[in-house]
Amino acid sequence: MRAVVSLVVVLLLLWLAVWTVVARDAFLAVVGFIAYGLLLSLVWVRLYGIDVALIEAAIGGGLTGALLLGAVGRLRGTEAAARSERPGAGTRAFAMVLSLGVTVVLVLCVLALPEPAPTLAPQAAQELPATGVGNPITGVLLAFRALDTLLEAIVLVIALIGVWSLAPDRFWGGRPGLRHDADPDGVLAYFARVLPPIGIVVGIYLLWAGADHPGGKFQSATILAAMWMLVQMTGLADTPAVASRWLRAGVVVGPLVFVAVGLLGLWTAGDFLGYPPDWAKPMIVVIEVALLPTLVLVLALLMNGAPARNVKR
Amino acid sequence: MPGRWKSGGAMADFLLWMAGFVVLMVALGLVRVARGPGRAERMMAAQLLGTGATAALLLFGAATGEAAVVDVALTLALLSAFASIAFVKFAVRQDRAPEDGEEAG
Amino acid sequence: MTVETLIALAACALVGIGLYGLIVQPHPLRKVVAFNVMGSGVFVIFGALARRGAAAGMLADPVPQALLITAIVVAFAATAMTVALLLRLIESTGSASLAAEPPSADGEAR
Amino acid sequence: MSFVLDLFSIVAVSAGAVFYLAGTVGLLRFPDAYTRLHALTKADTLGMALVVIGLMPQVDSVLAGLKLVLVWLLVMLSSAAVSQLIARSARRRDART
Amino acid sequence: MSTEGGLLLAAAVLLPFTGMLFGMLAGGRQAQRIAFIVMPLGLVVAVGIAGTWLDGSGPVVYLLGGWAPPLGIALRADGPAVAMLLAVAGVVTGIGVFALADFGTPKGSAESRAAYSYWLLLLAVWGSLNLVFVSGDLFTLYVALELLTFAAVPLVCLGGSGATLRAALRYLLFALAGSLLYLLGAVLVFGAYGTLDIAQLAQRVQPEAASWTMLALMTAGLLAKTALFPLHIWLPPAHAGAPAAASALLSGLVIKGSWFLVVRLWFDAMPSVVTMPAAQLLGALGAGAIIFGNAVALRQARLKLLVAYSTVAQIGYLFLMFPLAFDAAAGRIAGGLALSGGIMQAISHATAKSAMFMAAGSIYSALGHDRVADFAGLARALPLTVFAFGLGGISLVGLPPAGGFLAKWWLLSAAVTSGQWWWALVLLAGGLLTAAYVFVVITRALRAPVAPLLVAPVARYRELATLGLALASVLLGLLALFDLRGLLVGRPSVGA
Repeated sequence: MRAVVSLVVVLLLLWLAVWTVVARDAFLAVVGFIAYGLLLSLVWVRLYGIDVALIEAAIGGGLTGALLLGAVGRLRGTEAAARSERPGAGTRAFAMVLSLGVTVVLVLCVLALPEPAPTLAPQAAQELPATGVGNPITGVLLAFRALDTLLEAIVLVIALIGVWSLAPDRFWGGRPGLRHDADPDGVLAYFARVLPPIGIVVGIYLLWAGADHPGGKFQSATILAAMWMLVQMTGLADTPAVASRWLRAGVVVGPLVFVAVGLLGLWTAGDFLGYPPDWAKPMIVVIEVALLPTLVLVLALLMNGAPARNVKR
Repeated sequence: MPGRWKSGGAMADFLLWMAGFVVLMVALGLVRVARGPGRAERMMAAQLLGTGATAALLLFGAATGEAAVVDVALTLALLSAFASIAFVKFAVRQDRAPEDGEEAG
Repeated sequence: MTVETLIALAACALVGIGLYGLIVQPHPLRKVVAFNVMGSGVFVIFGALARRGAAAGMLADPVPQALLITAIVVAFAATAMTVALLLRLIESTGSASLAAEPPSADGEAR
Repeated sequence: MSFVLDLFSIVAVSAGAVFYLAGTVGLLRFPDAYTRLHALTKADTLGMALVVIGLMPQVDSVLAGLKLVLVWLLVMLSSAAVSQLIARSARRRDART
Repeated sequence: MSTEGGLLLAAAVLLPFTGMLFGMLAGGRQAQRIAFIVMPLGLVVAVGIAGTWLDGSGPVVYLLGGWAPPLGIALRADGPAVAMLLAVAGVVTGIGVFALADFGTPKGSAESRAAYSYWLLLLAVWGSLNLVFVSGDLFTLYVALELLTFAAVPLVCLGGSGATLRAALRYLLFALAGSLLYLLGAVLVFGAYGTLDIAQLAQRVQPEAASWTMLALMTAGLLAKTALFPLHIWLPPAHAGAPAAASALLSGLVIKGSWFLVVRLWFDAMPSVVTMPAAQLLGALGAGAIIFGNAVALRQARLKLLVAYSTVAQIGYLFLMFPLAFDAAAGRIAGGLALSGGIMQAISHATAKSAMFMAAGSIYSALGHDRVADFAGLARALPLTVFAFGLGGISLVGLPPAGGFLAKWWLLSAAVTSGQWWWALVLLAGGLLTAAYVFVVITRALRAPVAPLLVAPVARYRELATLGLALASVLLGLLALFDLRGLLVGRPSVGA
């Protein structure tokens, strides 16, 4: 009985995926993708991945959707030109066969997976008390596999350097993205004044909850980044210039503090990225708090794109 | 925050069905996006999408018994509001400058 | 068939659908969207595996779920970089075509 | 008591679902942007409100209840802002043609 | 358990990244200065790891935070990893010195976009490559692949022209799709074997259809990133269009990252899954790359494109070792001579190709063009640079005593001992074709000019850095005097 509802959700998901891929223009594809992202968070809830559902709801439907929509608005007729490049029937048939083949092979692979499934849950449960946090996912992200999380923060910083490096030379040091004018109607501006305080409260709450319950810095940072974007998009505040020293400090503070706490662990616990007993939780909290500005700034700045304007003098 | 929804058994089944129903309704609304004719309709469908998904998520969460799903719904409500604004800005920009998509609205 | 398996199998199809779009759609923006669909397929497979690994009082294996958070954020960064590059390309050349042109025409080399 | 509360939940959530149905049917069948908008806002505000009210008896903490209300407030807020913008956009379009 | 000195592995990864973060913060001239502080430190760390590895009896291991796999992450360095760490540290330093001419920020001048980005991305590429070499975890390796992509793609279009932006976008899409396929394989590995740790996987993996699929998915993704024929189409425009200091990095080092990961998977993670036909297929693709790349390189009129197509061909050699390493008697892939040859090929190509791209860059900036047909008189104008180009060519062709010679000698010996003589033919044919285009370039440069050649001055340190790398490539062959082969692969990285 219950499976029927899941089946409906799954079928809708597949329909939306097909829609996104074959839609006749980029706008429809992106709208389909946003809907797809919303539906996907339902799937994550069904898979008992609440932490993942949180990040999917925030990134999949929200940030990525807004990013792609903004891009669609700036395609300038390249879509029509691309239509003439549509591959012929041969290529399409080849792609169809290849995709079907990959799907079938994957299906067989998934069906061949061992039963009972191998799992690290018992080990994680056993070691979790040593980390002092109650949310096993936070334990994995900041203790067992802390290196991945540190590297991820570095990935984001590198991506930001890469995006910035795309600026035309004359705009280097300037502000990223387009200028957003304040909305003459005032509705948007009103909205942008009311929503961010709520968002900030929710974001901070998720950061605080993340130690012991679903939530954490990534989810929190995404919401805060969206709120900042909202303020920018409605023209209430301008994007900071990339030459700004405080902006750069905010971007690098997370990974640098992470490395510093790792070295502290080396000194006190004998292992780089290790934690001495009793001190694990405070050290983890320090890392989470330090990562927050990095994540908020980088996520929002990645959406803004390369510097495209000079700072007004 | 910790703890579970009280609902269980038949109630959970009912909520699950309702969630599935709302999802289906919202998905049908998408057809309006494809048909248009104007940006207004598309914006409406986007709005329906966000709130519908939020409602479905609440029902779904109540059915599965995970209390933290409310947080997901909260996130979804916030971010879909954000996406709606992006959407509106996109549409307004297209309205104002039908030829040149470059100008920010 | 359990619901997890059902979702995992659908996710396999998502990978296929995304791959098809990645090959067939000529416009880079459409490729990015297809890439995201394909990526989410991979993620959902991983999520279904995590759910299969429920044990020790946990409703799912936390290790893959934590890795998924990392992967989703990285995928967002990838999308942002592609979009930035695409917009810069359009701004600079007025075209989004990826079709090769004779690179010798370019005097960029130093 | 529990039975009464469950019955209340069922009635409220079902009513909410009906509003979603109405919203979608309206969006698909109504002739112009303004009437469609009318249908949409019913689903948005009333549908969501009924779902939230219906779920109220099912939560076990004050915080969770507060968060439910917050979700509803957020939806109300964005619905109000967005529908106003949509109406303006539609009016601009009609004025032009 | 972590071994003595294992912490150095974490240092090798995090030192360049930390430098990058500080450089990003400080900006301007400081970014470059920090890069030049990190380079010697990184060299010291690499040498330290090599020393530690020589003193010990197995791979150098470090468990981060003291958490053991499968829950935690292990860093490991075996012979090939140590060799690559050293080579990359050396090549990065050479390229860094060369890049001062293009991306140096003179005292007192404002921060410029290209310079700022270049130095930060140089450090980012270095850290990512080190991570690829020492990581023992499939997911961390995925993050490393993405790190490498995000650092490498912007390097392609630092110049900012439309053509390079297009090349960069193509590269990015290929790389992202490749990473995703890799991740898909890794996900299935976790689902089947419950671990992402390479050493544990090697013990648990079963030769069955599902494992074969996982390996195939991961390999396919990595081949797209490595630009192995026929997935090479993104490479020539990207590598030829980038500024020379970036091309040297991309062509010499970046492609080795995803290639090294294929080696890890086939030799260390899932050796029992590899079958003879699969290895032969990989070899055949390599052979196709050698013939195709060299033939196209021969037809190029522009030096940078010629060198880029030569990279397409040289990648082929890196894959010839897979069939040669297959032990038909035991029915599984094993290290030995072929693996040593492959690693040596990677190192000698890294040094030689960087030097050749740097030489091409100097020639371009001296002449204002890089049309091979108009090179007459070049040897007299830029003797050091042309000499360095020739030395690099010698290594690519495989003449003694170059590193390329040693690599090909080992590969040939492996071909003979395993009775796979057809690969020996490919090796020889490839060498001849390579000799042909190197010869064309050198003879053009040696010709007397019709009119006196006008050249812009090229900084001496720039030429010396090029020559240094080229010499290193040629002198690598002298390592044959030591028992290098045993050192490269003598100790298993996996298992007891």
